[in-house]
Amino acid sequence: MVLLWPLVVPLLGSVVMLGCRDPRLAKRVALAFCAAEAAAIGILVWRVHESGALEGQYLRADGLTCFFLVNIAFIMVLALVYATGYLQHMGAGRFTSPRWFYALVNLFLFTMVGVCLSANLGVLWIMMEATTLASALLVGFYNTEGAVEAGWKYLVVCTVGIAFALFGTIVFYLAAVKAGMSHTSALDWLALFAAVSQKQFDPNLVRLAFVFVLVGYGTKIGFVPMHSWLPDAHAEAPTPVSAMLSAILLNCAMYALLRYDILVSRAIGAEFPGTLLVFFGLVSIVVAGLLILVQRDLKRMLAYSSVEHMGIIAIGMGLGGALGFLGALLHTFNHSIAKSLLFFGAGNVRHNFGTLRMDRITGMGRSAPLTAAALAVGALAIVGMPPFSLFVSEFAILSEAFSHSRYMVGGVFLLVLSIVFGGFAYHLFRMTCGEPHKGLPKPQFTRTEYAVMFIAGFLLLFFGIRIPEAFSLLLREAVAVLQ
Amino acid sequence: MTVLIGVVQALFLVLAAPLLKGIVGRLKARFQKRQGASIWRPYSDLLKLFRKDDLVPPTASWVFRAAPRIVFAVIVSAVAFIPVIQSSALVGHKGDFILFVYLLAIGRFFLMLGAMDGGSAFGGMGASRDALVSTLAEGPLLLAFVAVSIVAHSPTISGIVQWTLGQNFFDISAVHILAFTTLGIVALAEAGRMPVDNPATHLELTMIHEGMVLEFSGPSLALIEWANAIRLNVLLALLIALFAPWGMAAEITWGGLGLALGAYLVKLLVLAVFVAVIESSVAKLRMYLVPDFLGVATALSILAVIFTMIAKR
Amino acid sequence: MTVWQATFWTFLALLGVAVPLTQLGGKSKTVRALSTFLLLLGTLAGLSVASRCLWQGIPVNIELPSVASFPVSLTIDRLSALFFFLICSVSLPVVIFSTSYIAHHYEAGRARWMWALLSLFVLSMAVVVTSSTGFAFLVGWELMTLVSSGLILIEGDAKDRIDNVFIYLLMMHGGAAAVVASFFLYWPSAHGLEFTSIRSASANLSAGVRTAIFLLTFVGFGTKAGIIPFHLWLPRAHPIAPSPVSALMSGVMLKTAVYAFVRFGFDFLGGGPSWWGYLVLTAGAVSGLLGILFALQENDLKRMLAYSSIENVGIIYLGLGTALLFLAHGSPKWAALALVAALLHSLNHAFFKSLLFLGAGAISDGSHRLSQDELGGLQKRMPMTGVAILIGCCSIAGLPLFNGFVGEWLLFRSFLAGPNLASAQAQVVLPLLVGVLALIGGLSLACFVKAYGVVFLGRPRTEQAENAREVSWSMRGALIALAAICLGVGLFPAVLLAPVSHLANRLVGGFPPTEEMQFFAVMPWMGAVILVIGSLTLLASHRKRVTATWGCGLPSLTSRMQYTATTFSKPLRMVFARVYKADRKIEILPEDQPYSPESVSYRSVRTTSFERAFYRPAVERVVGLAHWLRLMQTGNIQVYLLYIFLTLVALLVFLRFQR
Amino acid sequence: MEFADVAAVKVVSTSAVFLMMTIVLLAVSRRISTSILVFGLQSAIITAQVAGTAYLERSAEAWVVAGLIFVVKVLGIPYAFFWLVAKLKSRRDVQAATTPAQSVFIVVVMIFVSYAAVRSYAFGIRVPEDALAASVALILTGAFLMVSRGKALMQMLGLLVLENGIFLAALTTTFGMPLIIEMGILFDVLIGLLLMGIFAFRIRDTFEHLDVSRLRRLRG
Repeated sequence: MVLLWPLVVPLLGSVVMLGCRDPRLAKRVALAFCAAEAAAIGILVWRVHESGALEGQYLRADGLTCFFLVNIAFIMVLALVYATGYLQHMGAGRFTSPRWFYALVNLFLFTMVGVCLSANLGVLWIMMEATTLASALLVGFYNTEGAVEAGWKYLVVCTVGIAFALFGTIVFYLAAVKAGMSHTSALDWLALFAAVSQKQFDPNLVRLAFVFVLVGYGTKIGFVPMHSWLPDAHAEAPTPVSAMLSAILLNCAMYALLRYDILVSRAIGAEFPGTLLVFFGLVSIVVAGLLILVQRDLKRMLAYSSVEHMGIIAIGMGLGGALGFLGALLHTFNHSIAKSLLFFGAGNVRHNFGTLRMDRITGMGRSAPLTAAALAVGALAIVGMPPFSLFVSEFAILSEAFSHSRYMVGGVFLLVLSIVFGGFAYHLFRMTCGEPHKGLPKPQFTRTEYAVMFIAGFLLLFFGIRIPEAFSLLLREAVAVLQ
Repeated sequence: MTVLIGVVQALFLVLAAPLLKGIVGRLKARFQKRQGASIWRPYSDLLKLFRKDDLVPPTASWVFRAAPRIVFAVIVSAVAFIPVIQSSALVGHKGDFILFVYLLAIGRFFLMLGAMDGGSAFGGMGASRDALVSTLAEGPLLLAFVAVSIVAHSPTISGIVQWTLGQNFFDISAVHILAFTTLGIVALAEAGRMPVDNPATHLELTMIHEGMVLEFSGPSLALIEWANAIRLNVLLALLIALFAPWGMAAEITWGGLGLALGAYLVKLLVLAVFVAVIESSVAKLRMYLVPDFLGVATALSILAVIFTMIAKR
Repeated sequence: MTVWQATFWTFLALLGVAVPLTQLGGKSKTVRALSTFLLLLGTLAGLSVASRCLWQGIPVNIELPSVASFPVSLTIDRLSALFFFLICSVSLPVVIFSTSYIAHHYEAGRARWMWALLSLFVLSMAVVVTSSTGFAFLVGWELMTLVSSGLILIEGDAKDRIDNVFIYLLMMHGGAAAVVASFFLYWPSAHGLEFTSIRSASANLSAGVRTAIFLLTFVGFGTKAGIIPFHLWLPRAHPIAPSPVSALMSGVMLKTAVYAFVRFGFDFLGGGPSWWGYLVLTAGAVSGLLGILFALQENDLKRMLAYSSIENVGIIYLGLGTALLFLAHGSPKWAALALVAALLHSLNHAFFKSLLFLGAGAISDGSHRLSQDELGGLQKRMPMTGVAILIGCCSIAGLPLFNGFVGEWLLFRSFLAGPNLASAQAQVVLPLLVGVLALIGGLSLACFVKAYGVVFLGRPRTEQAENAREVSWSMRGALIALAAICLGVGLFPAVLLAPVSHLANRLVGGFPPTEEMQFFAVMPWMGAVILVIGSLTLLASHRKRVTATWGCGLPSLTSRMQYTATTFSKPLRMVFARVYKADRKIEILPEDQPYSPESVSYRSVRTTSFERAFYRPAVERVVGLAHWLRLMQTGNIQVYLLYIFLTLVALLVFLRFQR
Repeated sequence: MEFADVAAVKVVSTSAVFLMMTIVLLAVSRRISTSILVFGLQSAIITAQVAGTAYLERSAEAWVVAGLIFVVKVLGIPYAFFWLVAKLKSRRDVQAATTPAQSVFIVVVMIFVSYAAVRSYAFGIRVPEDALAASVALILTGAFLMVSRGKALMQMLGLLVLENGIFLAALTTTFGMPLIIEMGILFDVLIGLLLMGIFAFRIRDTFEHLDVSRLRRLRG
């Protein structure tokens, strides 16, 4: 039952929300459901912490699940609270009214929580595909040219990718069956987890399966060269949705891939999946890092930086080891906080300046100081400057890389970090400094928006200075699952 | 006793400086078929200047009057490094040649400042030109010292002198010849003599040192002139001490000291003649040929240092 | 917890927490006055603990809560103590100077940030030099860059300023990347980044790794230290900072790089093959010569000072290189001498360079001008400032009796020790470096004669200079204090020699030869003699009369007839024309009548050849590649799908070769 | 053994050939309606195969799956497509980037490739080689259609073909996955198509055309 609540609440929410036509009511209800969901997740995490992993037939929760659920909860609260303020700037159209927004967001949340909770590789795949379907309408929410185009690309590219993941799932299922597991249990994660270390899996099939799953879920994670949908979707979606996409959706895809990574590395050794993960991570950070330099649209730049950070996480996961996993997980969390802060800032920028073209924006420091400050803090954090938390996680990943004398990996990593730093510094300076344009509206943002941004910034700083005991416990349990 | 003699030779270098200037002037006049002034003339000039009063430009600050005094004080204290009739000087063993050279630099520093405080065009011009010459002269000067000191295994002037005294005149190495030539050239440049600078001109095109002192008058001018004379004297004494110290009193006896003094005077006279010959036979170099002139010195000094290594083999 | 740990904690707490909070939080004047006082108090605390560790050599160690299994601890051993001492003793006068400087130049809001960041800046530098784990070091290292650039941005956000800050940040980050790598190269053998484990691991590293670490530190810390060719940011960033900040950046921040380089090169690696020494020597010689040559041509006071910082860092590197060379040839006592020279010069440069930068601040405060050609005759208008700056100029020109000479003298002596070495090229190279150092000295003398003479002597060139006013007492106090330090150290260097030679002993295992030190005994006597004779000559000149300067018969001279800074350095500019590669621009207005011009303006533009040869092409390459990648993102969904399929195919092929 | 068994075995063993034919037909068809019909045919063949397998395996689950596929892929989806085509009133042709001849050539090459690719695995896991090859060929064809056909509807169709291939692979290798999973997958496919339909309308409304290869506003 505890396992079910986090799924039931948002599902219920999405249905109920459709009923609330009055925007103010919708806002309240949305917040209520948000709180309820947070509570449900909290209870679940607590139970898992109390009495080990919870097992159901199709649902289960262990340390790793809890970590990603907590991540989802954080971002959900931030994004929804921000959205309550954000939607006030938004006119109501046919589908573009707050109730639709909240309903779809709740559906989206449902699918992502489902991904984390699924105990069955098949269910995992279904939920993964469902995230695409649930978020596609959100991406196309504004129904402008860009939004429609981005929505279509997102839908098609991700569906194709996910289809390959399905093939991979089947191949893995085949391998399990060939290894002598029963048809019913051959997709069940717990059974598989037990089996991989005892039974003899055909390595060729397992490799084949992993390759397909990597391409499939990698499309969703946004590994280069499957990343092509990502900048469009992030740039065109409403800001809270962009934040959710890059801050939790990508993490969920990474979670799905991790589940396979665990099984595969137990079945045929960690070397093969590790190599592939590190390779795609490197390609992603190099390409994304370079592309960040030449972006013109603020949100696109942020999207590419998401690609870069997914690459970093992949490197950490691929390297493995205590520090590698710890760094990667920590980085997942830190990146989602920082990235949502940046997206919120971008949302303010669009309202204030009416554009996201960075070369058209100057003097933000004077005309909208708080937004500029938020962007500055977020940027400093995202490029891995101390005392912000991403410095710590990147430090951990780097130390893992060098401790195995993977000098090439570490070197490329450092180089890319410098390039990205250059890109962010260049664009941010040009936006924040100088004389502001004449005739700009005074920024009129609600307290909630600033409050959210302040909280995010504070979290970044706080986790950079010291990691609270409860959180490090969560981390340790998650790492224990990975190792 | 040695200290006393040290004081004596220091005083000698200070007090005899105008005389040297006079002698050189007289010799020059002779070479130019002129009668020439008396060799005591510089003293009377100094007295006359000291009796006048200090003219200070309205724009000038305290630096203007301080500069000549500092210049004089510095050169006088630099005298304490130079052995004349005995191998040890007042600070001969306590200060090395680097300190000596940089003491001279203090003087130049303040002379330039004083010149620029005048507020006229000439001061700055002279200062700027002097900056050029002294900057380029610094390197070869030190390198020549380095070469000699490496050979003598001692960084102090007195130490070098004592080592040289131990040597026979004829087994002096190539290092010494190179170093001597370098120091000779640098000495001419540092003392502001031909062919680098013409002490007897006030032509705007040519003057360096005269340009700097143009604004000074009365006691200030006297001090500067005197300091300049001392500098020439000191440099010549340095050449003698480093490269031809033979005859210096090994132990303190009246005879020995007298002999040493005689020998010294003879050598000094030879050098004076040498300077006079150059001054009256060589034309002054154009401003922008001076670097080449000093470049020769630099090259020689570098050769000297390299030879020290070869000589070891 | 001992009393000294408590003192150190006080320093950290006051500068890190109390001052920023009181500044940013406190609205009332009294609160902010209090926080300034707290800043002074904290600096004093730091100074006390630093001097204690420096002179008694007893390390102080404190542990901070570790971050995600990365320990954070600060340890003040002798090496750290020296630089911690440097930081505090320079920041003290800087803070005093700032009290009125900030009040004059910024309105309340900016002043708050100014103070907060200033205190954080000092703190971060202290963390860098005292941290004893790699994590803490890197945090401090990055913070130092960030805070300093923040301090630069407080001054304003004009386009060119932003570009300069950007270049600063970018190069710093590149350097930091190298530093990070050099630390992490230790990880496989040290299993962590605690300095103790690093030190013990260094012994059994492979030669290749040692070389890699050395080169990385050379580049990484060289970028921070501003040695050529990594100096691009320095003349851009230092001049545009507020004067107290430039004083800290030039005087102190560069030294943190020197500290780190010594920490790695000597403490961790303990020297290496002789080519390390030659590399560092070359860098030092090039930086010294080019730095001072460029400084000579700069008319903007602060830019000139920035370039001269490059020169002085070059001198310091000459010392370090010599030490490495001696170490490589196994004569630790001479290495110790060279090291002492380098460390002392770092200390002295901190003093006189901060004095001069503060002086520049005072000049701009008194006359609102910073270009030498717009100043002149300030000595009569700002007498105290003038004297202080004069002392600063004497020190930086390396004149005896002033502290600039101490380090250079020791350096000369260590060069002279070259012939004691076995290797032939060392026997020649080191003595020849005497010539190089002499040339550097001569040039810097010319440079600062020009600076002081043009700015403070002669006639004022503009009416701003005409109406210049002496600055407030706190500024004067700071300047005089620093000047006193310069003179004091110059006359009695023995005070610092003792602890620093102990430090050198710990680093290279040998004391510098004592006979080298005794020369300093003569200094006070020299000073006394010069003083006595100088004052005697004053008696000789009885009457003083003020009369107009002789103007070749002209009725009156104007300030335009004086030599300007540009003309003063003209001869040297012509001699070294090769180096400058200056391209002249002569503009005649109006252009249609070149023979009867109304105005003819002449200027010579310089861009450093490193920039043209290396940096710009590199940046262009990277951006070009990025643009190419941008084209790959065609926007056509079918191409995107194709990418995915091709990736899949490629992976399947890879799979075939896997087995 | 009785006739039904023989028939079932025949169906299962020969369906691969028919699938190859549908592939070629898809390649040459110029008009959407034809393509849709071919797809329906393809789904029908697969249904037959499932049914055959179900009969041989005597498994109720498989029968259910067969029924589902028949309802959804043979009847539902083609009908929906025709409805879409009528509703969207778009041009009829598929807007192919390749001529039919080229398409056929490419498809044939793909079939060969898939045989080559499958062989090594097929021995390993003892499954009918040509069925597996057919499934891979279907996947490749789907990909090919999506890449080469500009029309939005054709991309949807390509996706469906690809899905068919995957389903066939699952069927041939493991006699299908657990029922609930199959149903979930089908459900997702349906929702996906629904959404794509919605977007097709939106594209038509905003761009006045359905050629997705001309949607190139977002790039770089």
